[in-house]
Amino acid sequence: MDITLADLIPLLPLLVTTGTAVVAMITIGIKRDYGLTAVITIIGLLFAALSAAYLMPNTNSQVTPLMVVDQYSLFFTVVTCATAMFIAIFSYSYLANLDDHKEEYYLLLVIATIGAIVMVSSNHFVSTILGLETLSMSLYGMVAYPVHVKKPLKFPLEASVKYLVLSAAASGILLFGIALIYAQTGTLEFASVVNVPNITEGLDDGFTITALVLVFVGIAFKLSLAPFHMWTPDVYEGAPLPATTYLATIGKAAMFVVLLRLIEASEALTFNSFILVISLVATASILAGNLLALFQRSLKRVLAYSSIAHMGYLLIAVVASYFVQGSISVEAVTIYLVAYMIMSAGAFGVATVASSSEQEFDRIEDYKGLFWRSPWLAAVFTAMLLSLAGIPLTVGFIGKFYIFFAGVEAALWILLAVLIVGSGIGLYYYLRIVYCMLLAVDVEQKFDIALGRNISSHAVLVFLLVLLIGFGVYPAPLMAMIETISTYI
Amino acid sequence: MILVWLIGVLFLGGIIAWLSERLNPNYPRLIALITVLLDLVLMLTLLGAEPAIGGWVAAIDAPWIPRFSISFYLAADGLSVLLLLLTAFLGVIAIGSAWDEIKVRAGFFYFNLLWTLAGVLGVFTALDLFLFFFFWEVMLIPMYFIIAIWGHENKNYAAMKFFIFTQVTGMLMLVSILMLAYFHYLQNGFVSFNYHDLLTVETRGPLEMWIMLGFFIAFTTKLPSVPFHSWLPDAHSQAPTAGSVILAGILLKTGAYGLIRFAVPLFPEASKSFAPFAMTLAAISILYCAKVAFAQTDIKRLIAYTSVSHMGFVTLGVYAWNEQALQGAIMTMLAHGISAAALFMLAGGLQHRIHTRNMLDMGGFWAKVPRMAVVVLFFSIAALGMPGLGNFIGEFLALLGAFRANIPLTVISAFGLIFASVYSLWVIQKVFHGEYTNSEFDDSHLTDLTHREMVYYATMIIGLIWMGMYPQSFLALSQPVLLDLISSTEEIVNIVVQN
Amino acid sequence: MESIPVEHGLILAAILFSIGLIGVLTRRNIVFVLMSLEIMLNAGGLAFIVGASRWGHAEGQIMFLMILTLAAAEVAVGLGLIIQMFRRYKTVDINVLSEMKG
Amino acid sequence: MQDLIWLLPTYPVLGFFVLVLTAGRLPKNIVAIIGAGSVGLSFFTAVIIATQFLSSGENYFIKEVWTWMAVGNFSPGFNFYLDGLSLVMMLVITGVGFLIHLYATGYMADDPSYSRFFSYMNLFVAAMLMLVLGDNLVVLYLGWEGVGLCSYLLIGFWYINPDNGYAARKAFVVTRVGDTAMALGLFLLFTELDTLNIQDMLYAAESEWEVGNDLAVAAALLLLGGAVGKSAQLPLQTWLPDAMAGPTPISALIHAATMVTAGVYLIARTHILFELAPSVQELVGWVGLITLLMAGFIALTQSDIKRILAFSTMSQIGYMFLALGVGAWSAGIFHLMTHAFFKALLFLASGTVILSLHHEQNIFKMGALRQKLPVSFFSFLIGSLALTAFPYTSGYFSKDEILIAAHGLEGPGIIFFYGGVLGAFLTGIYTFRLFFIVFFGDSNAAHPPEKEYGGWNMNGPLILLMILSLVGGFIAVPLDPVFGHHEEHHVSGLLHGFMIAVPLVGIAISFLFFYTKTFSVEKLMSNTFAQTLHKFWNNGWGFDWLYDRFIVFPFLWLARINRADIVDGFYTLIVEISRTANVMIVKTQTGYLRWYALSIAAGLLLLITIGVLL
Repeated sequence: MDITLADLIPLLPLLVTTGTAVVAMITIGIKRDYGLTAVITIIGLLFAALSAAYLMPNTNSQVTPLMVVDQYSLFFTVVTCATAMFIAIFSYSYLANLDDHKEEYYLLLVIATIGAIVMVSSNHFVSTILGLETLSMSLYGMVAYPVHVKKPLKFPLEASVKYLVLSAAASGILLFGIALIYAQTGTLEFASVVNVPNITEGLDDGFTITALVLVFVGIAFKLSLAPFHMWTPDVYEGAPLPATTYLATIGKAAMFVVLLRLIEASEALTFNSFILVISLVATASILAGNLLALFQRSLKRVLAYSSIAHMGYLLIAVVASYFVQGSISVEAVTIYLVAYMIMSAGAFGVATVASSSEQEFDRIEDYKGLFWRSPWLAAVFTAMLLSLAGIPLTVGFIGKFYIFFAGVEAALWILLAVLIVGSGIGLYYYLRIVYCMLLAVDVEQKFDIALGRNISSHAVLVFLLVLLIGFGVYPAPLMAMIETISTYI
Repeated sequence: MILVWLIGVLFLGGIIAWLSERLNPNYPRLIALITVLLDLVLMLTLLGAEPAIGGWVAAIDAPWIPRFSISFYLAADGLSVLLLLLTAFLGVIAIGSAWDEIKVRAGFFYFNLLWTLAGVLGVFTALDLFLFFFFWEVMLIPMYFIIAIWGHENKNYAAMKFFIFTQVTGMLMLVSILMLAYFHYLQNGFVSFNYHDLLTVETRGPLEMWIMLGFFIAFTTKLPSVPFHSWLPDAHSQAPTAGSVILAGILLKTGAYGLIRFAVPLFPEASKSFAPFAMTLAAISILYCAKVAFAQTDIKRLIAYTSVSHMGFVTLGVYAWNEQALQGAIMTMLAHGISAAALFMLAGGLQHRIHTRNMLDMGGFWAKVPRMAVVVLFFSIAALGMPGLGNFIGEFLALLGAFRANIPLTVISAFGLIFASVYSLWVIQKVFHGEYTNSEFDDSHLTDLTHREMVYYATMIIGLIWMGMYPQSFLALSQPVLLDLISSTEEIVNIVVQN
Repeated sequence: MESIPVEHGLILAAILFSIGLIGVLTRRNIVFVLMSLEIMLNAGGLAFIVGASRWGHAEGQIMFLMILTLAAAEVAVGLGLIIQMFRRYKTVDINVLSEMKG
Repeated sequence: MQDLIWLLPTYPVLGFFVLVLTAGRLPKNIVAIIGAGSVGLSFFTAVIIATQFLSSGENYFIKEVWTWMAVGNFSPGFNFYLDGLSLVMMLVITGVGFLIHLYATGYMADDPSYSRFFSYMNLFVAAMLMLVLGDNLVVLYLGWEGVGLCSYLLIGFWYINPDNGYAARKAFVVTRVGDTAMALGLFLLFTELDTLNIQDMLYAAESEWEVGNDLAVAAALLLLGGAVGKSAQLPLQTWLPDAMAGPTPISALIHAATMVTAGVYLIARTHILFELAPSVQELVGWVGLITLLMAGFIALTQSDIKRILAFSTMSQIGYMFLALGVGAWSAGIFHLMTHAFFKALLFLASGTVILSLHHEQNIFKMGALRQKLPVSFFSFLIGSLALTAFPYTSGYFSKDEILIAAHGLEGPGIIFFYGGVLGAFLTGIYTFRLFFIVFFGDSNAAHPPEKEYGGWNMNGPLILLMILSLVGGFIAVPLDPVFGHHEEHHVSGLLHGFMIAVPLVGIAISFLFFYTKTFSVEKLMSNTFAQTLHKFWNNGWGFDWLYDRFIVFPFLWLARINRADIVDGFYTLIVEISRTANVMIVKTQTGYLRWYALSIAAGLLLLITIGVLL
């Protein structure tokens, strides 16, 4: 089949992003200019997001077997590009004083975004792998980016190596699993794996399940689900904050969209044992994540652990999707992903605004008395943390509400119990941070948040806060949109 | 519409109070006071309002989240109005108690105070269970801040404990609410969180018990009742005075309100079969916590435990579920709201003056602060159920009604009256009787109640005497509501009995 | 013509895969670790070939080519990092990279 | 004019509020006028109302003021019910109350918190009036608890001394036990009879329950519980002696004349209920008998002048219970009235003695006060004679009626009779033991009095009470309409003579022991048995010891061991569990890449096995 011009229109966001990468590269080639590169990136991503948003209402086409550009994928394209843009903005002030070539960082960021876009709109293993690897490759780079600055930080290197090795291993597992599925079904598209035609003896259900588990493990690693989560805190801690943010938001969301599409398409949940596997992983993630975070003193690691738990919560909705009629669980996943992206972007954002490539403020004590030093920043941070804890008035609660609802409809009592216990534990470490910010101010100002230095970052924070509270108090529009797009899964 | 105003005014007032701090550190408390008084005035208009069908004096129902047909549905009937008035009244009192005590970051303090009150008003008026849960959680956060910022030596622990207890049990309730909504979906084809819709949901069998328990645990944690009470002593002893006043006076009542409005009417038969256990818990709370209270040396902890003990009468009354018992429960809520608030203010006042809560260091204060002594004496004997004061009406009616429902448990609970006298008089003895010695603390600030303080206490004293001598003016408000509730639940139970 | 049964090919691939995985687990020299990763990836590739031969598609083979490029890319980045690591620690023992924990 | 009956409690209440709100800022004489005056006014009103009521010839009169609360069919009102019984009580309370107030204006003259004292006193009178005038049991309960409260406040009036505080709390808590029983009785009555209005309730009881009905028995028992608590009868009698810690006028008013007789009033008021439960009524008799003997024996051994009087009060109330037990309702109330006179007299007189001796209460530190304190002497003489039922004193008539009625009852009646006689014998001994030791012999006073304490305001009441104690027996109480007219029992002249003689013998004995010293107490006390007995009686038959061991100490122990609230421990445990879980799981984050890889591989294998095998 050949690609017509008409097919290119749905790919507009992807093309715009790619274009941005090219343009950025050329400008760098012509003249190194940090500001310019940043601006190009940001504008490019903005256009990508806008174009996606523009296409969204009336686009639903399968562009080549590899990519499906429906409202769902476009929605996540918007979310991805927007988040990437925000991260780019955060990065600007963060990297400003890096004594090394700063421009390529934005290249990596854009390319990673390309990968993410491909992933969210892939319903074919090839595109999945392409997107995933594009994403991962550039993330290796982003994680290791400040690796050879004059004042060497050892951590980026360690983080990057760990991430690279383990992630490559995971890709290997994923690929092997895909290969088995392919051998079983004879197609690389996301297709049903149950009662496949002309099954040969030996390649029975057990074989299929093995294949599915392999694929699932590969994905679970990227989502840092227990017991494949151990890399997460180290990589989060070692990576520069913007990279961490990227990893925590887009990296997770894109992967989860793939998982969702795959599970829905492959009807994998018809195997009870597979449901059991997912439930176990969910339980393990929720408990492990929350317990690990309890007394953690590094902010990044806390958020890393909490992300493990949150991915566990999401899996509950995935499991539920098999039992409930209607798209409630898909909506649950979607809205929770959006909520999660908003709040973790916000939480990391605050840290990013406070920190810079020379010195990151990662210890929770660094934020002692923030409420009285910088009420605004503290307010944002608190809102984000409460949202992560799932307290009303925030979008985080709406997400949790959906997951509860899906769980109840599917009657997954045990998983719900785990969810409650987990959230209960979770409250402790989120409040620990909040309380730390409430403490009386120490004499010397730990760090200054010069509003002037990064007004744009603050603007982003405002925007995120508005989204957080807005969708928390009046979620109807968001829900309506997600209800419609979820029908495409 | 007025209900929206009631809540909105508080939210706005809170924000204004916060901002006004920049202009002048004394503005916040003024603004807060004005706001709450304004609310109180608005409420008084509710008293005049002509009740509509079902006895709702005011209601507003606006679509909010169509996806789950969740609506912004507030409504108030006699029961709600009583509690609204209590809330506003104690709100004023609380602001008064904080007037001099809160010096640092007053703006943020009054912001939290007003938002807590707003949340409570929401809880007392929300008739959409999602909205109810929403407010239920919303009122916790500012309370958390109040304890965590302006609390005493062990505030972090206390605030954390308070928050986690109420949150976790709150999630249980959320699950129950969702199950109800889902049942409604199965039976009527659409999800609904509307109170009246959910009343019609038929949840039979063991599941009903489980759903009911979700509500029960959430409410009895807030109430609180044994065995979910242990957050309360810490929260109370650590919270600033105003915080304790709000907690003891109002927040605990939301639990009781929840039992009356939701837990029992939504699950009549489950509650019927569960009543013996609930009443047993109540009896245990009454006696056990009275005993523990007697053992305390920290005066605020002591009062906190007595609160648990007194709220036991509420649980007892609610699950006896007849008119006398329910009226008793409500009167107890109101009267205890005032008396406990007053006692916490007095304890806070003492702590403010001598910087200790340890009763072992006190003694012979009568000679030093006679006015305070008399006031404490009054509220103590009110708390131990002296006829002629509000608490007596409540506890007497509660027991009277409970006696019809379950004689043995009522008899056991009645011993609470004896225990109450034991610990109340013990406090008087320890703190005010005996020879005055100030060896343990510096008494340079141990001055008698100021005139402003006397005004607060006077109003509360009058309130209690009014409740005690002419409770009719309160009973009349709640009576129609209770009669409706009772009759409707009985109908359902009878239908079940027939099938 | 008589073709090799699918299972055999897959078993072979599985064995290769296991070897690779074990390699990753056991070797401390990071270079060897990278090589083991290669083996894992190639095992996947082999499995694809087998699948392709079963269905007589080209897709599997395309997939294999893609895996090759992918592996190359991985190694490229990996080696870059190894160089950095060797500069800093003067060793290729992977256990030196264990400063972040807890 | 009868409609103004609500004024009776109103005056003292107003007095109370005025005194409280002025908080001791008024000069003492104003306080005295308000305090005593308010009660005087009610007495005045009471007298007018009484005359009108008696002249009207009505059997009862109801004044409805307002409905207290109306919850379903439960609607007690603040209504006043006046009949012969409440009339007598009302007059006794206001009359004797007024005299005691008057006396107190002198007695408390140099106390710093003068107005606090009178505010409490006024509140007490008001509460007591509500108790006797209320037409339903809830209002009665209001008064009942109110007097208890005032008793608490006044016993602990001198709060500086912790012992007084302890005594006050003991009094309150012990009576509260009884009150709780009574409250339960109220619940039972309402649940069964759907009303707590006394007359309706009694009527319903009569019509619904046949004699001996279990519910009737239960209800009567519960009410009896309340009665024994308030009236310091077995087994809740232990608080009364300690209650003497209060100022002496209090002992006279609350712990002799009025409050402690509330139990008698309650039973008399609900006598129909007790008639429906004969077993309980007999029990009342037994309680009375045992208490009066026990208290008598204890009184023999006491050395504190007020404690002796306290125990004699206990035993006199025992007589009243005995009367109720044998169904001689009016006799019981009659004795209540006379007792109010002479016991108030004795207490007030002892008050004068104590003050004159600078707060000396031990009778062995007194003696030879005959000339020094003439008024007290005569008061004591007359009071003691009345107390020992010396012929034609007030006590004589009332006690006579009781004993004769007891004799008339078949079954236990005869025991009651001889028990009562024995009690009278003891009364003779201990009363005059006190009398002789205090007023005769030679003075053992640390600092003997120069002159008798008190002016007209203290002596006036004494004199009036002397007269009442003498002639009070001739007052005809209008109780027949209330209790129905009982046929007069008669006993043979011989027996009657015996009844009269026994107390006199008692007097004679104490005369020989303590006046002429013909017999010596020392000799009597020489043997160990007598000493142990003495010790045993002196400690009130060891009841306090018993209650401490089996109720108080266990409670304190329980409270102490669980100060930290074990329930909280459970939650602490949860915290500890998650803490350890955290410590353990954090160990897995070793930071070693190969370990991480291993975890992935292991997880992979695990999941595959689970997936394939399950």
